[in-house]
Amino acid sequence: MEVTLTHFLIVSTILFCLGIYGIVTRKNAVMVLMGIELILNASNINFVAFSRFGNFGLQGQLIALFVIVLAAAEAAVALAIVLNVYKTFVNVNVDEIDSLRD
Amino acid sequence: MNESLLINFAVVILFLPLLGFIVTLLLGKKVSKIFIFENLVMLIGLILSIVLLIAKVTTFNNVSISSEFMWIDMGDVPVIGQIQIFLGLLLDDISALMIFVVFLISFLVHFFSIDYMKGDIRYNRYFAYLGLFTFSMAGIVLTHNLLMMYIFWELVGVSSYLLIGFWFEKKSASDAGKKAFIVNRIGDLGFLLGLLTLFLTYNTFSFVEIFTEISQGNLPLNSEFGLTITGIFIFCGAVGKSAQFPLHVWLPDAMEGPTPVSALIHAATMVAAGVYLVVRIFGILTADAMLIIATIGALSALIPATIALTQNDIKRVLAYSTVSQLGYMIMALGVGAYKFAFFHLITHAFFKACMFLGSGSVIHAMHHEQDIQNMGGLRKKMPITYATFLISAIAISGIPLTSGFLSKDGILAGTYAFGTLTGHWYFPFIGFLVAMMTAFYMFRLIILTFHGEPRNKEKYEHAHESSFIMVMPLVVLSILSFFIWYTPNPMDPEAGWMYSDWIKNPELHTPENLRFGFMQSDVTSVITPPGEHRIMYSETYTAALHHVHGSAVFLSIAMAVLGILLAFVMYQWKKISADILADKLKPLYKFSYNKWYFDELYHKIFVAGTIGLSRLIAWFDLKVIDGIVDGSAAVTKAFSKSIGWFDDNVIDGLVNLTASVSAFIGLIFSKFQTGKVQTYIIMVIFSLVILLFLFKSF
Amino acid sequence: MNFESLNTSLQFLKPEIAVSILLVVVVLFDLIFQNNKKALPVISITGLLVTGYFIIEQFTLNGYAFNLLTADAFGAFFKLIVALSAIFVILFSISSSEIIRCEDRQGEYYTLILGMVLGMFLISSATDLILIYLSIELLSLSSYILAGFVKTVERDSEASLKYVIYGGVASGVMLFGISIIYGLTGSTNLYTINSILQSAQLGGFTFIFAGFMVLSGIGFKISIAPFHFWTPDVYEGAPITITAFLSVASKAAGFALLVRFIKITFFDSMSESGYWILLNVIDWQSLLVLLSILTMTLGNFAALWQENLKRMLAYSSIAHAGYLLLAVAVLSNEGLIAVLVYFSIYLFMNLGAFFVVMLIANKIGSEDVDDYKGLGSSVSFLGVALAIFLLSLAGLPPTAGFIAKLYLFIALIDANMVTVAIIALLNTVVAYYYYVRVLKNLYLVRKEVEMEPVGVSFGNKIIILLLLIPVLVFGIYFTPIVNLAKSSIAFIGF
Amino acid sequence: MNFPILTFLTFIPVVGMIVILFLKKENIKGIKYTALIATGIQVILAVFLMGNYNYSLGGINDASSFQFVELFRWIEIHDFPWIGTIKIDYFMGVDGLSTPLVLLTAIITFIATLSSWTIDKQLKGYFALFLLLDTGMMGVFVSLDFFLFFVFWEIMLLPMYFLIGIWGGPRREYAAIKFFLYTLFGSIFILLVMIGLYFSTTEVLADGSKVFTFNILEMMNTANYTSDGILSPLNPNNWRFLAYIGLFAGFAIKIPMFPFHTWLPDAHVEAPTPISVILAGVLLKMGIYGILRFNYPIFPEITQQLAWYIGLFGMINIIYGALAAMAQRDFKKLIAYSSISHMGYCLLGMAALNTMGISGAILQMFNHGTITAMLFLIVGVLYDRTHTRNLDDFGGMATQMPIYTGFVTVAFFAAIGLPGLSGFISEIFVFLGAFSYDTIRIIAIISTLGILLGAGYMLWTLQRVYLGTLKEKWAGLKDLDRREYLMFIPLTLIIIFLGIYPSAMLDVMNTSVNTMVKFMQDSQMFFSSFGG
Amino acid sequence: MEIYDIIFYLFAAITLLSAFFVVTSRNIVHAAFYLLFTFFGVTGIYVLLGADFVAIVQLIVYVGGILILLIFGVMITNKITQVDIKTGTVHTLPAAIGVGLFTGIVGAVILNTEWRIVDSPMPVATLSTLGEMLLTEYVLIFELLGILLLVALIGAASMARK
Repeated sequence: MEVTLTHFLIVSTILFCLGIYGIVTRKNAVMVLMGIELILNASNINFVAFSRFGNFGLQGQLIALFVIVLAAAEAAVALAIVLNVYKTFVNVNVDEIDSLRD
Repeated sequence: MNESLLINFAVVILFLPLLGFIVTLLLGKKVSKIFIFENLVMLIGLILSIVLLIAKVTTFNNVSISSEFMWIDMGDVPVIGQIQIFLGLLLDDISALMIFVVFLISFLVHFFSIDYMKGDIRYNRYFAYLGLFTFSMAGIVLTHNLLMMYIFWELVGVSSYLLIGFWFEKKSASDAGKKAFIVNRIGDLGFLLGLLTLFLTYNTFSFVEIFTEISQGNLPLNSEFGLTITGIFIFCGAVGKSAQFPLHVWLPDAMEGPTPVSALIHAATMVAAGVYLVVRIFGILTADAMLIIATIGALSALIPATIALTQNDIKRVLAYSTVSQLGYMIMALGVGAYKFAFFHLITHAFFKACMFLGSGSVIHAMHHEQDIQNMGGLRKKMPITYATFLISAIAISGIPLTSGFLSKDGILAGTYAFGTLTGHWYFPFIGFLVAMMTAFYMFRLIILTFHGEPRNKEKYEHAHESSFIMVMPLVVLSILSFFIWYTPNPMDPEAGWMYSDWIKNPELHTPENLRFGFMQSDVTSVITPPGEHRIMYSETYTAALHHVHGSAVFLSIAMAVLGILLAFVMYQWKKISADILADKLKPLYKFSYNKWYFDELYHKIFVAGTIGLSRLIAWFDLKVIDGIVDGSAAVTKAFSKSIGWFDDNVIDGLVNLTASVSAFIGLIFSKFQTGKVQTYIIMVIFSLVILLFLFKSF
Repeated sequence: MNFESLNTSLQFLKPEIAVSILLVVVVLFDLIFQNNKKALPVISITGLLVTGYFIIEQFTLNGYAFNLLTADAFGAFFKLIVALSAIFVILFSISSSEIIRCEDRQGEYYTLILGMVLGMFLISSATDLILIYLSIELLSLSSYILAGFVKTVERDSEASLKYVIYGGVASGVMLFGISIIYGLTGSTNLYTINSILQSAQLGGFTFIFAGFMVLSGIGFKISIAPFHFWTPDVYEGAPITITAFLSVASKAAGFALLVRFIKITFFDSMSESGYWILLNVIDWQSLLVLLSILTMTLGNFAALWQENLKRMLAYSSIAHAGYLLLAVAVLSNEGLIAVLVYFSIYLFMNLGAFFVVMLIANKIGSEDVDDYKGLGSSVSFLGVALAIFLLSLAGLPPTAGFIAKLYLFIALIDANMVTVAIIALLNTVVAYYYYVRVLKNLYLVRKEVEMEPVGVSFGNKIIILLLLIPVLVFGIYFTPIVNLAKSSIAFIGF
Repeated sequence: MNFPILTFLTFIPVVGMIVILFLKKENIKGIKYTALIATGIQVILAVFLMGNYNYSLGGINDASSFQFVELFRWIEIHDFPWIGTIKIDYFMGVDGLSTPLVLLTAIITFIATLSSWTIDKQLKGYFALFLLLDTGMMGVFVSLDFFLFFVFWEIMLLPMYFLIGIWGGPRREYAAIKFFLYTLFGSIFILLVMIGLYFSTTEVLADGSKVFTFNILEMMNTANYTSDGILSPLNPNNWRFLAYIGLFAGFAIKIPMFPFHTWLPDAHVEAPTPISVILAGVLLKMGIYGILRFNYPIFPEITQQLAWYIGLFGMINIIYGALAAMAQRDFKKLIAYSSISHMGYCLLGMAALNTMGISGAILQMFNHGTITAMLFLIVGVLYDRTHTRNLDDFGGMATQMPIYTGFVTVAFFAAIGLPGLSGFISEIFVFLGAFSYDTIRIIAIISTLGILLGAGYMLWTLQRVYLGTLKEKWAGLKDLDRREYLMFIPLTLIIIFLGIYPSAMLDVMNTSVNTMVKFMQDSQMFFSSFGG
Repeated sequence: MEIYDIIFYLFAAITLLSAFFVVTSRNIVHAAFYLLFTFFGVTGIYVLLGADFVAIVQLIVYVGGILILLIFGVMITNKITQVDIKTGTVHTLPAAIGVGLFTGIVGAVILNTEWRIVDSPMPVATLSTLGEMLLTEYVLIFELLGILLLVALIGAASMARK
């Protein structure tokens, strides 16, 4: 079967959904962050794939670059926050940090 | 003396008592002798009313004088046009006569009270109230329109409320005042409705204008039924004020008031207002309405009379007697014996006031003892009181030579004639029966009070004849109970000036087809001067009246004598033991003694019913209405944050449904807020799915 | 791209540039004068005032910059809101005990606030999806940190963790949506997308799907249901100054974006009676009405149960987002005016409420509604001010809040959306309950022990008055704000 | 008239409020007298207004026959998208409908101020809110622009909430919030209809352009309806009927009309005496006033349609209120329910749609205002001395406080409609009116029961509290003092004066009422062309 | 282009399988290493799509930067002495349903859309073009990213430091 755009899209879709699944189910905050990275990667695949197959020029790639940069920044910030949570709560289990609620 | 002066006299007469009231009320605290002013005012009023009466019956005989001013101007009302409400006075024969009666008795009662009320803590207040009452009564008498009649009607109710409940520290007194006012109001509702009906049709309250319209054929609500019902409605007012069945219950209770008040209000004037009202509207009554009026009157004559037979309270006996006599008058009006009814109103006023004042004198002497079983033998101690009381009793029993005979006999003859003409025989039957009962219980009263041996020695010892101030009115009133004031012929009132000249048949405005056959307008008649459309009784009626007159006289005297004899037999000579008789007829006796259980019945049905309903409504208000609202506004309760909130309020289900729903919404919304961020994300995913599903079709 | 076009583009970017420079200046100042923390807010405010000048300039300056961004009155209006609220928030921060406690990190604090401001500026005028995404991220990253700024406190850390996770997912989803739109149209520029949409019937459900994903990113920012879940938790946890800033500025920028996104991307033509006829791609009106009713109902009803005032105000801000969304849902310029009027009033009243809550919390150390019991007489001035702000939030005449709601309802009824209007009105009644509940606790409940009066410094009084006077004056004489709003709905290109 | 008397009338209390806010908390005398002076000036202005009132001008729908008119553009925004110019006028004026109520408001507020002398805590706040409330009330009665009206309408809400909530009795919070939510609930409907009407009517400006308008008078002019406005009869799918119901409900809550009445007993029971006086004396009138000012002339065709129901609710109010009053043990609650009953007469009179009925309703408003104010003062006087309101606790007060009881008697008898006192005239007019309108004749007949029931519970109360023997524990009570005389005497004089000479008030409103009835009848023609 | 396809499937498999383990593995450190493979797989896919520069950046930034950062995060937030650093999973069922549904929708959308596919030559060297775009058309974003990084730096530092 010839690899077409759809294949790439399927890969990205699965990656995206796995990412969300990870975010929702993992207890550990760092693992949740990993899930977010998966989502961003999935979108990136989309951008690059679209720009490749749709002949949209290199804009897609550029966007992917931006997103990578942003992902890095976000990861840094998020990790700093996780560390801070660890300092105050002594664990980073997302589901246990629920003192703010109704 | 001209007409405008006369009407000015009327105005002065009307407002004098008001002046007395205001001055006495305001200065009552400061000036202890201010009651003298009130008495003086009444005296002036009396003199003026005498002047007025004389002027009226001499110079201005047959002339109606009225004067009015615009009270309210509604402006140019759409559709109807100008609506203006006038107030004013009307001075005709009956009002002139009536105002004199009112002022005479009022003055005498004022005078009597000077001694009777001595030592009361609210002495001056009492006179002020008497003044207010007299003012109101004068208003009723002198008014030329129905609205003003209604206004003073209510004012009379209030002053009577104040006077009955004068000794308000006694619960029974304040109860009685309240009862009187409320029972009166029931009748007033009818009056009000009649008023409304008439105004609706004619946009005026004035008697004259309304009568004119009706005689031109414009009937209220444009139907014959409307005219009948209007008459009955207005009559309702009379039922209340004149204590007619079924609203008679207030009058006996009203005896809680000071006795002079009973004399003034509950014997002579206020209760007579009802009769006066019917007299005023007599011209527009239809045959149907009259029949109802007669029936009510008959019942009111009969029932209280039976009750009076067994009562032991001196004032209550008089009270029931009053109701009974008023029933007579009403019945008389109902059967068309207009003149006799009004005549009886006047004669009754005198002798009944005399009896009340006499009983006051007795009560005063006995230190507020009212039970006749504790009296007896007072004849010796209080000769003048006894004499006057006796004269009045004879008068009320209808023994010849008294005024009572003249008027009562006329009424009986009227019912008799009515019976012969229309076949309604129960009116004369009741009339004669009641005549006998009246004589019986009156003499029972006299015998038990004045004759025989004193049954309460101690009180008897202290009893003494009253002072001049109290005796004088008795004497005056008893003198007025003789025939001579009314007619030269003691057997025939028609021979007298009062009956023939002063009281005249009214104009009749009811359409021909709605009248009794024997009552006709004399438009075609040549006997009366032209322009006066007074009632002309048909030949048959006159004939019937003449026909029955002899037998009526005989019967009525026989009945009276029979009653008196019976009283003597039972109580004086004790041939028949009253106790044994009572025992034998126990059910009847009890029925009568307990006043036919009217009070109990009314209390059960109306008072308890109303209060029960009101409790129900209050409950409903508190629980249901409030509940529903609390619920739907919801929030009010939402702050009771407990979840077991539902249980607390299950009592009223209706409430909770709405309440819980809206409080629940909030609760559910906040339940979503678990504090777990991953749950949030799952929920977002789900809601995105749902949203996509909802909008996929687009 | 030549220098000249670069130059033209830059002149449309003056406010953004000013803020960027300010940001750098603050960083540098903090580095160099480490001990002079007091000067930081002064510098920031001065800088923001200068920025404000450029913003006002922009009201009359229209143009595209780099094809990524549009300078127009509409954007300028929201930038003004953002700048104003930033100034107020900085003023608040000076006396916030939470912020004072972190004295050594004040430099970061102001830098991050300016970072947020820059992000919001860009959001308000961005017309390119990628710029939109990135500026949202800039805003988010700064606010993640700020939400947990007082890091030693548990609720702060928790708030920032939740915020970052939730935000990360939301922006990830949005990015995925953007990628699909890119795949469908080959462009990320809204104008280009619009022209493509106009010319060809595109992708049906795919576009809806992508649109929803983008919407979820925007919805996260303006906290409309069902993307609101973070709001109460973060608002409660974050320092109150930041909560205030998020609830006003961030929401304003988000709405600017939403309106721009909808109007530019899906615009077809303008009907004669003044309504936007949108392309037949997504049924925006039903969607927005649905979401807004959900949002306001949820916000109002959930607020009924709140004990923490900050949390209650969080729900109240959700409810307000609902009202605002309803005004957007009218899809007319009239509705847009309602949005703008609403925001310009919301700015004052919401900030005011938060500020007073902050000042009281500074003194009594609590934001619990129950702790307000019987406080009325001891916080006389603050109490009255809070009362007015809350009632204005509730929409009681003659406060400005009423005018805000009035214009909303005018727009709704003119659009014949009476049923929706009634639902919204019933919602406002519910809202009264929880606002008034605070006042009830303040004044109606009598307290056993008499509190000593809580004084307010002169400076803070001035700040409160600065917020209070507009709330009262605009309630009675609202011509200026309506005129401003009217002149600010001009979109470039339409 | 150049002197803007209505503005002064309305805003003098605000001036007073500002002065009070600048006074020190401790300056009790200053605060009290400032309030008294402010309300006193109001009374003087109101009397002046009455004195200069031209009886022959109708008002209602004709701007030129309103008096003391003040009109200037308050808000004017040009080039609003698709709407064009938005304008809101500061439009005040009085006609026969509002003049009696203006006077009433001034008098009642003044007396309530006197009655407030016994308030002892947080005086400053109290009088500030009190005066604000005053402004709101006055504003409601003189506004002729719907928007302005609404603003005043809402201004009253909050001071009232606080006045009940802070200075009230034990359950004040509940009562206050209940009052607040009820009224608010009502006002949202008013708001909706206001906006709806705004979009349905246009006004022609001087330059010939047509703009939407909040001007009430322009709303009444059938020529001003737009073709597609939501509440325009020209629009076949209009919402007029619903709008009428909504508006009516909004006002009915204030009346309060069954079944929206339950806030009233609670509010009254908990409110301090002066606030009860204001509440009963003025606030309740706004409901009726609103219906007469808005529902009647703006929706004449629906009014005609629904007159029977209005009458029916009037009847329910009368009888229901009376019965509920009868069951009360709390003196104040009893009076509160009696208010409900009395306001029922207003509804009944209005339902008659004729001059007598509507005049009766307005007069009843005025009379009820004075009478009930007095009744609440009566309760207040007793409560001040005994600190209880339980009817069973009293008895024989007449012996201990005879002068007081004298005033009580006047007030009670006025309340049960005794001729010679003002209550009678209005009741009789209401009945005359209602009876004349055949649609509601039966209702009128049943409603007369209210007279009877009214006498029942009033006299029963009189008996329970004032008659009978004095309880020992009350032996030390003092009769009225000078300040209390000052509260009672003017009210008593008004009650008696209007009982004897009702024309003093009727003449003021006659022309207006006639104009209104005529206007409503005339516009039937217009509306009947749309098939009802 | 057989080989192209095979390579694609290989990378896709690596990406997805390792991603699957990332989200399911109980051992955090393991998960982190699986993530390495995922990133690597994505890099491969970029290469296949002719995005050479992006691939390299992906490798450097993700593998060299982000991943290391995450592993540090793992280490710091767990006691070092703990031999196997494990983590549980929560609400897997609702998550599975929700994400499953969502996947279904996304999948359906992806599969049912007619994407614009234009035959175009594989871009050869993208670097210079990208660079030019970055400094002309997208200079604003470039600058923005600069500030973003600065802010993130300051923020992260302020968060993380003592």
